[in-house]
Amino acid sequence: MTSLTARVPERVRTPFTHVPGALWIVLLFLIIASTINPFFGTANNLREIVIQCAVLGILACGTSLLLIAGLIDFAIGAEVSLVTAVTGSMLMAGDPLVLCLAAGVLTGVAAAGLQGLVVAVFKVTPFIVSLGASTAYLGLALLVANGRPFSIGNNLENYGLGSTFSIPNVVITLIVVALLFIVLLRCTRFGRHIYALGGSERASFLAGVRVQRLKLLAYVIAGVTVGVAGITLMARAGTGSPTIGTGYELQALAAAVIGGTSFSGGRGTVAGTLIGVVLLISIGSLLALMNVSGSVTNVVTGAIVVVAAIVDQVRSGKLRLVNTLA
Amino acid sequence: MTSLTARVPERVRTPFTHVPGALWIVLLFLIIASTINPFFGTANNLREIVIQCAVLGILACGTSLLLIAGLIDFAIGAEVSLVTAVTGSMLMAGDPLVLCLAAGVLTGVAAAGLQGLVVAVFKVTPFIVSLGASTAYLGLALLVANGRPFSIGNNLENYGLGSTFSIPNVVITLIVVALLFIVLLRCTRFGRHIYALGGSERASFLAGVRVQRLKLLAYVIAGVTVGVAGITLMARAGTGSPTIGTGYELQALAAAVIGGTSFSGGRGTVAGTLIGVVLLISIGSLLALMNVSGSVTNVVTGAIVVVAAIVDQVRSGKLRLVNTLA
Amino acid sequence: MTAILEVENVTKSYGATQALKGVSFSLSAGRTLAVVGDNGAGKSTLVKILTGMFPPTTGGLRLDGEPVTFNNPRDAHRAGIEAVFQDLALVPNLDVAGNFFLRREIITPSWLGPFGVVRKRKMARVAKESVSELHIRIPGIDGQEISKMSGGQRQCVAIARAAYWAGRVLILDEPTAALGVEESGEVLRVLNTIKKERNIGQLVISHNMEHVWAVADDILVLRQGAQQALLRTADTTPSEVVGLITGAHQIKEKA
Amino acid sequence: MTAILEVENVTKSYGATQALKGVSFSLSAGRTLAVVGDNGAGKSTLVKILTGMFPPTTGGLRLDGEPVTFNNPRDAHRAGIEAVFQDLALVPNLDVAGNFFLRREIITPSWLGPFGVVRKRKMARVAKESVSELHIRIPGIDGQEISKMSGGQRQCVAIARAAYWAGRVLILDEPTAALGVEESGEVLRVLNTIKKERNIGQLVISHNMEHVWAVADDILVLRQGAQQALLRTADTTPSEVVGLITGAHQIKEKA
Amino acid sequence: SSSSSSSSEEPAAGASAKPLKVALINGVLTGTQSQCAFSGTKQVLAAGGHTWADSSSAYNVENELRNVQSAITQGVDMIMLWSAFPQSAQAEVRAAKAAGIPIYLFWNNPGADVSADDLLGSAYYDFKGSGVATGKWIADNVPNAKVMELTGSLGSGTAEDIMAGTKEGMGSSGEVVVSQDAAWDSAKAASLAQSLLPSHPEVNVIVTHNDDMALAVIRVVKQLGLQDKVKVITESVSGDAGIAATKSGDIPFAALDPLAQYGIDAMTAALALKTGGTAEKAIQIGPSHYDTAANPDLAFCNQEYMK
Ligand SMILES: Nc1ncnc2c1ncn2[C@@H]1O[C@H](COP(=O)(O)OP(=O)(O)OP(=O)(O)O)[C@@H](O)[C@H]1O
Ligand SMILES: Nc1ncnc2c1ncn2[C@@H]1O[C@H](COP(=O)(O)OP(=O)(O)OP(=O)(O)O)[C@@H](O)[C@H]1O
Ligand SMILES: [Mg+2]
Ligand SMILES: [Mg+2]
Repeated sequence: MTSLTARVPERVRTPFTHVPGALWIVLLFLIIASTINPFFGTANNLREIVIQCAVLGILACGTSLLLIAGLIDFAIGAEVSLVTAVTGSMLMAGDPLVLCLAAGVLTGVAAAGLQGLVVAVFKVTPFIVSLGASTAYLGLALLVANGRPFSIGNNLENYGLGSTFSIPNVVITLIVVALLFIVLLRCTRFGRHIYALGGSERASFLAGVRVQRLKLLAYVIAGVTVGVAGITLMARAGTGSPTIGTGYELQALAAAVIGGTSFSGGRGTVAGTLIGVVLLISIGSLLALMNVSGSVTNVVTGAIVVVAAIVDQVRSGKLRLVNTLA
Repeated sequence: MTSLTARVPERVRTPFTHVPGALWIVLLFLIIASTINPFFGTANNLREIVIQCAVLGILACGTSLLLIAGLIDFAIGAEVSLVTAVTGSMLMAGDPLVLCLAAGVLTGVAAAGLQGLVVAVFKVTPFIVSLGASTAYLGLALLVANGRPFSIGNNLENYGLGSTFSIPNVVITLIVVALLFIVLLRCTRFGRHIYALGGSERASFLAGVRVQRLKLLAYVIAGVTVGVAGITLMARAGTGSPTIGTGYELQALAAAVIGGTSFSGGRGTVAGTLIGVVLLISIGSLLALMNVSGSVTNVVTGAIVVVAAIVDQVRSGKLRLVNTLA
Repeated sequence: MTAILEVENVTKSYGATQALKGVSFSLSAGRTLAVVGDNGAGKSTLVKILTGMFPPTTGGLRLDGEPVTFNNPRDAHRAGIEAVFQDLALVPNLDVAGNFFLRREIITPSWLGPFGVVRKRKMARVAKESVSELHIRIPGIDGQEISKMSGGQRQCVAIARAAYWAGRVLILDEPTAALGVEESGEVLRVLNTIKKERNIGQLVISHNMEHVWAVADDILVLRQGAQQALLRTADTTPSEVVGLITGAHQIKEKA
Repeated sequence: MTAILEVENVTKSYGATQALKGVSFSLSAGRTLAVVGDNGAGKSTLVKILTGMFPPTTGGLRLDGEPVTFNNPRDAHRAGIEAVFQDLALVPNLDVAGNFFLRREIITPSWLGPFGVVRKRKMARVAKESVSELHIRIPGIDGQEISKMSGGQRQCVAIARAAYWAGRVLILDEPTAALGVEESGEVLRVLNTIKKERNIGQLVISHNMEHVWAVADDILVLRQGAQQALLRTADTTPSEVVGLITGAHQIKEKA
Repeated sequence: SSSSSSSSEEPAAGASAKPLKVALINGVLTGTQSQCAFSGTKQVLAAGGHTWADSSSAYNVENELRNVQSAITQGVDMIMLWSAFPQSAQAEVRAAKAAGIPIYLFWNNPGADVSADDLLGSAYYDFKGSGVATGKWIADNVPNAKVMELTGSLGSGTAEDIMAGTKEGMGSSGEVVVSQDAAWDSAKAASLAQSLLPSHPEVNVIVTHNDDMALAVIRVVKQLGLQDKVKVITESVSGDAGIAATKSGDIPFAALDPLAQYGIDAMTAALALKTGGTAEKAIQIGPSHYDTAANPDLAFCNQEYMK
C-alpha cells in the first residue's frame, strides 16, 4: 500500500467546514448598500436587519438540516401558520403562557414529524409528502383560526419586542438555535449521520444506520424550529393568521441554497445558511429604504438571488463541471 | 461470457413504459366520487373536468420533461402570469392576433430559456435559479400589467370556450401537446438523452452528450408549454392578471410526482403525469360539488395527495427500500 | 471446528430472474470459504442476503446453530458480520474516519446517544492505528473525501473498515478487484492474519484463482444461481474449479 | 508504424495533489500500450485527460502529429477515441442498447437531428450483432436496466460499447476487474482481434501482469504520478515491471 | 350558519317567494372581508328560509370557473360571485348565462366587457372611495402630513385603488414619503415599520390597508416611543382587537369596511331582483358609510356578529 503515501493532501475542506462564496457577496452587498443609502449602514438599521433575520434564520436552520439529509419540508410556511393559530387561540382563551408555548412547539414538531413518519414508514418521496402537507396544514390553520387573522394583544410583547442586556430577545433565540444546530451538525453523531444520509442513503443503510428513524428524527428536530419560529413571528407581529407563514418555505430554501447547502443532500453548513438569510433580509431592507415599488423589489430580489448563485459558482472557479463531472 | 445467458429476463419494464399506481387510484377515486355525489359522474361534469385539465395538463408536460432531466422550473406560475400580461397588453393594444399569440409563446420560451441559459452556462443549481426567477418574473408581470388584472374582452373567446367537432378546443390543445411530448420522450433521440441526463449527468457527459445544451433545450421546450398554457388560461378566463398563474408550479409538480415522475430525475412518463393531473382536478371537482368549505377542501386535497403517494408505494410492493437500497 | 453461519437452501428471485436457486453451506470459525462463479452467477446476491440487505426468497440462515433473520444490515453487524460490498458502499462526502466509524462513532458522554459529541481526534487516531495494525497505510485519514480518492484507495478503506469491525464473519466481494499487485498481496496476507488472530470465519468472492488459493480453505462454486460444487481447496485444482465455473466440468456429489 | 496519439509531458494537479508529474509517450496504430502502476499512481487521471474529461494542467496531446485540445469527451469521440472508464460511466436507468447507442442513436429521418425518431429495433439488433461480432454475448439486450445487472455484466456492456465505436484509439481502465476467468480471456482475445482487424491503437490499464502480457506491446509504468519507465513487453519480465511499480527497481533511461 | 335575525333591516322579498338555493362563490381562500360579507348574505338567506351552497376558489380563476360550473350542475337558482379577479368575470357570467342561471356580481366592478344585461345585478365595493376618505381625514386632521403607506398585496388592483384614492383625497396638504407592499401581512408590516421609521423621522401618519397590519405597526410605534407623534390609521377594521383599538382611539381613524352590511345590502337587492321586486340593479357601496361616529357597531364584523 506504499503508493498511497503522499497522494492525499494533509488538510482538505470537508463538508463540515465549507464556507460559501455567499459570505463575500454579503459583505460586498453590505458595503455597496451602505454607499447607496445613507441609512442602510446605520447601527440602528443594521440592528433592525439582525432582528428581522430571527424568524427566517430559525426556520432556515431546520431547512438546512433537512436538505443536508436529502429531505425537504415544503410545508413550513403552512406549519408556521398552524403554530400561530394554535398558540394564538390558546393565548386568547387565557391558557397559561407556558402551556401555550409548549403547545406551539409541539404543533410544529407534530406537523413536521407527521411528514417524517410518512416518509420513514412508507418511503414516499419527501417532496410529494410535504406538498400534500402544505395544502392540508393550510386548511387546518384556517379551521383552527376560524379563517381569520387574530390579535394576541399584549401577550408575548416582552419577548417579541424586548431586549435582554440590550440584545433583542428574538435575536437571542436565533443565536441559541443556530449554535445548537451548529453543534448538532458539526459535533454530534446525529450530525454525522445526517451528512452520511444525504451523501448516500444506500451506504448509510449498509453501514447499519437506522436511516428511516434518522429521517423521522430530522423532521422532528426541524419541527422544533418551526414551532419556535412561529411563536417568535407572532410575538413580533402581535397577531397571528392562518396564512401568516406563507412564503417562508421558499425563503428558507433560498437562504439555505444560497448559503451553499446542496439541494441533493450531503453538503451544507448552518453558518452558510445564516449568511444566505442575512443576504435575503439585507436586500429587502435596502429596497425598502430606497422605497422601491413592490414590482421592482421583486425583480431586483429575484435577480440578486440568481446573481449570488452565479457568483458563488464563478468564485469557486469550478463551474460544477469539474465539481460533479470530473 | 456464457454465464450471462438467461440471466436477463426477456422483457422488463423500462422507464419508458412505467404505468404509475396513480392510475388505479384515479379509477377508484372516480368510482367512489360518482357514488358519493350524484352530479359527479354526469357527462357534463366529466366534460368539465377534462376541460379543466387542459391548462394544468399542458404545464405538467413541461414540468415532467424537466423533472425527468433532473431539472426543475419553480417559476412556471410567475411565467404563466407574465405570458398573460404580455399577450393581454398586446391584445388590448389591438395588435394582430397571430402576433399576440406568438409573443405569448415567445415570452414563455424566453422566460424558461433564460433559466436554462443560467443553468447551462453557469452550472447553477436549477432550483435556486428558478426560485430567483419566480420572484423576478412576478415583479415583471406586475410591471407589464400595471399591477392589476385586466379583461381581454372577446378576444380568444372562440378558442377558450369553443369546440371543434364537439371537442373543446382547449382539450384539443392538451391532446396535441401531450401527444407531442409522448413522442418526444418515448421516440426521439432528444427524449432518450433527457432520460440519460436525469439518470446520470456524468455518464451522459462522458458519452458525449452535450449536457448543457440539452438542459437549455429542455427549458426552452418546457417554455413552449408555459406560453401555450398561459394563452389557454387567458382564453378560458377572458382575464389576465399578474398573479393569475400563482400556484400552478406546485400543482404541476404534484401531478408529475403523483404520476410516478422521480423528483431526482431519470424516471417518469407523460401518461403518468396526465393521470396525476386528472386526479388533482377530479378531487377539486368533487369537493366543489359537495360544497365543502375552502379550509376542508385544503385538508382533504392535501391528505389525498399524500395517500395517493402512499398507495402507489404500497401497491408497487416495494416500499423503496428494495427499489433504491437493494 | 464449529459452524458460525449456516446457509440452508437459500434462493432469491428478482421478479422473473432467479439469481439464486438453492445454496447451502456452512462457515466455521478460523476458516475461509471462497465463493466463485461466472459473472451473474449470484455471488453478490448471496452477499446481500448474508448481510441483511434483503431477505432470501426461500431458505434461511443459522447463527451458531440457531435460526436467524436479518432485517437489516444492523442485525448482521450485531451478529458480528461485516462485509466489503462489490460497489464498496462508502459515503462519498465523508472522509476515511467518517466512513470507518459510521454509526459506531466514538462519542462522549456516551449516554447522550445520537447527541453525544463525536471525538474526531480519537477516531482519526484509532482509524489510523487499526489501519496500520492491518498493515494497510492510508495517509490523510481525516482529510480527503472518499469521492476524491482513486478506485484502489477507496477499496482499501472499505476493506480496512470491515476487517476492523468483523467479530465473527468477514465477507469480501471481490476485494482485490481494483488493487495493485502489492496491495492485493497485502490484503491477502492481512486476511490470513485476521483469520488466525481473531478466529473468525471468512467468505471471499474472487475471480482470481491465485487469490482463492492464497486464502481459501473451501471453495463454493456457483453457476447461474445453482450450487455447482463445494470443495476443499486441498482436494482440487484451479483448472478443475475453472471447469466447474464454466460448466465444462460437472460434479454430482455435494459436500 | 505511425503514432496516432502522442502525449507530451502531461501533468495534472487536483489542488495540492499532483496526480501526474509529467508523462510522455506515443501510441501507434496496431499496437497496445499497457499502463501499470500502484493504486493512486495517476492512471485513471491519465485516462480522463485522454478522453477530454478535463484538460491537463500542463503539457499537451498530439493527434496524427497535430497538437489537439479536447474540450469534452465529444471531441475525443470525434477523434476516434473511446474509453471504458474505471467506474464504467453507464447510465443506470437505460438498457443495454440505450447505453450502447447513447448520443449515436440510429434515427429516421436523420435530418431531424435531436428530434429524429429512434429506431429501437434496429439499434437492439445492431447492438446484438456487434456484441456477437466481438464474441461477447449479452442476452436481453433491450430489456433490463443497467442498474439491475451484476458488476461483471455492466463491465461487459461498457467494453462492448467502447470496442464497437473505437475508430482510432481504444482505452480501457481496468477492463477485467469485475470479470470472471472466462470473460476476461474473451475480452483479451477480442482486444487482440480488434487491434489486428481495425489497426487501432489501444491503451489498457491493468493490475494483472498476465493480462498485460497477453495484450501489450509496450508497458508504461507510473509511480506516484511520475513516469517510472516505458518498456517493450518483449524486453522485460513481469517481476521487473512489478519491481518498477513498487519502487524496488529503478530505470533511468526513458524509451 | 346564521340563525339570528336580529339584523336591523328586513329582507325585502324573503317572505313570499318559494325557498331558493343560492350558490355563494368566494374568490379568495381566507380573508376577513369576504367572510364578513358572506355572513351578511347568509343572514339574509336564512331569514328568508333560503338555502345556500358555499365554495371557495382560492385566488385561482380556473377554480372559480369550476365553482360556477358546479353550481350550474347542482341546479342552483342563482349565483352570488365574489371574484378573485375583480376586473372581469366575463367567462363566469357567460357560463351562467348559457345555463340560464342568474348571476349577481358581488365585490366586482363588472368591467367594460360584461354587459349589464347579462347580470342579475352587481354591488361594487368602492376601494378608491375608501382611499379618498382616508386621504381626506389626513388632510383634515394631520397638518403637513408625511405618510408612510403599508399596503395590501399588489396585483389584484385593490391595493392600487386604495393608494390612488388616498393620494387624491389628501391632495396637496400632505405627501406620501414611503409606500411599501406589506401583502396584508401583519408581520411584514411590523418589520417594514421597524426598519423604515428610523430612516424617515418626518413620518407622522402611517396608513395601513387592514387592522391586523395597523395593530402590529402600533406595537412597533409604541416600542420606538413615537406614539405621540405618529398616527396609525387603517382602511378596514374587522377583527375584535381592531374594533377595540378603534373605539379606544388607538386607531384614530378607520375608513370603515361595513362588510357585513354590504353583504346584507347586496343579497337583499339580489333577492329582490330575482323575485321581481324592486331594487337598484347596480349598487355602489360608497363613501356614505365612512363615518366612524355614525356607525358605532353596525358595520363591524366582530366575533359576535359572525355567529
Ligand atoms: N477529484 C479529485 N480530487 C482530488 N484528488 C483526486 C481526485 N481524483 C483523484 N485524486 C487523487 O489523485 C491521485 C491519482 O488518482 P487516480 O484515480 O488517477 O489513480 P489510479 O492510478 O487510477 O489508481 P487506482 O489504481 O486506485 O485506480 C490519487 O492520489 C487520488 O487520491
Ligand atoms: N436489482 C436487480 N434486479 C433484477 N435483477 C438483478 C438485480 N440484481 C442482480 N440481478 C441479476 O441477478 C443475477 C445475479 O447477480 P449478482 O450481482 O448476484 O451476480 P454476481 O455473481 O455477483 O456477478 P458479478 O461477478 O458480475 O458481480 C444477474 O443475472 C443479475 O442481472
Ligand atoms: Mg457481483
Ligand atoms: Mg484508477
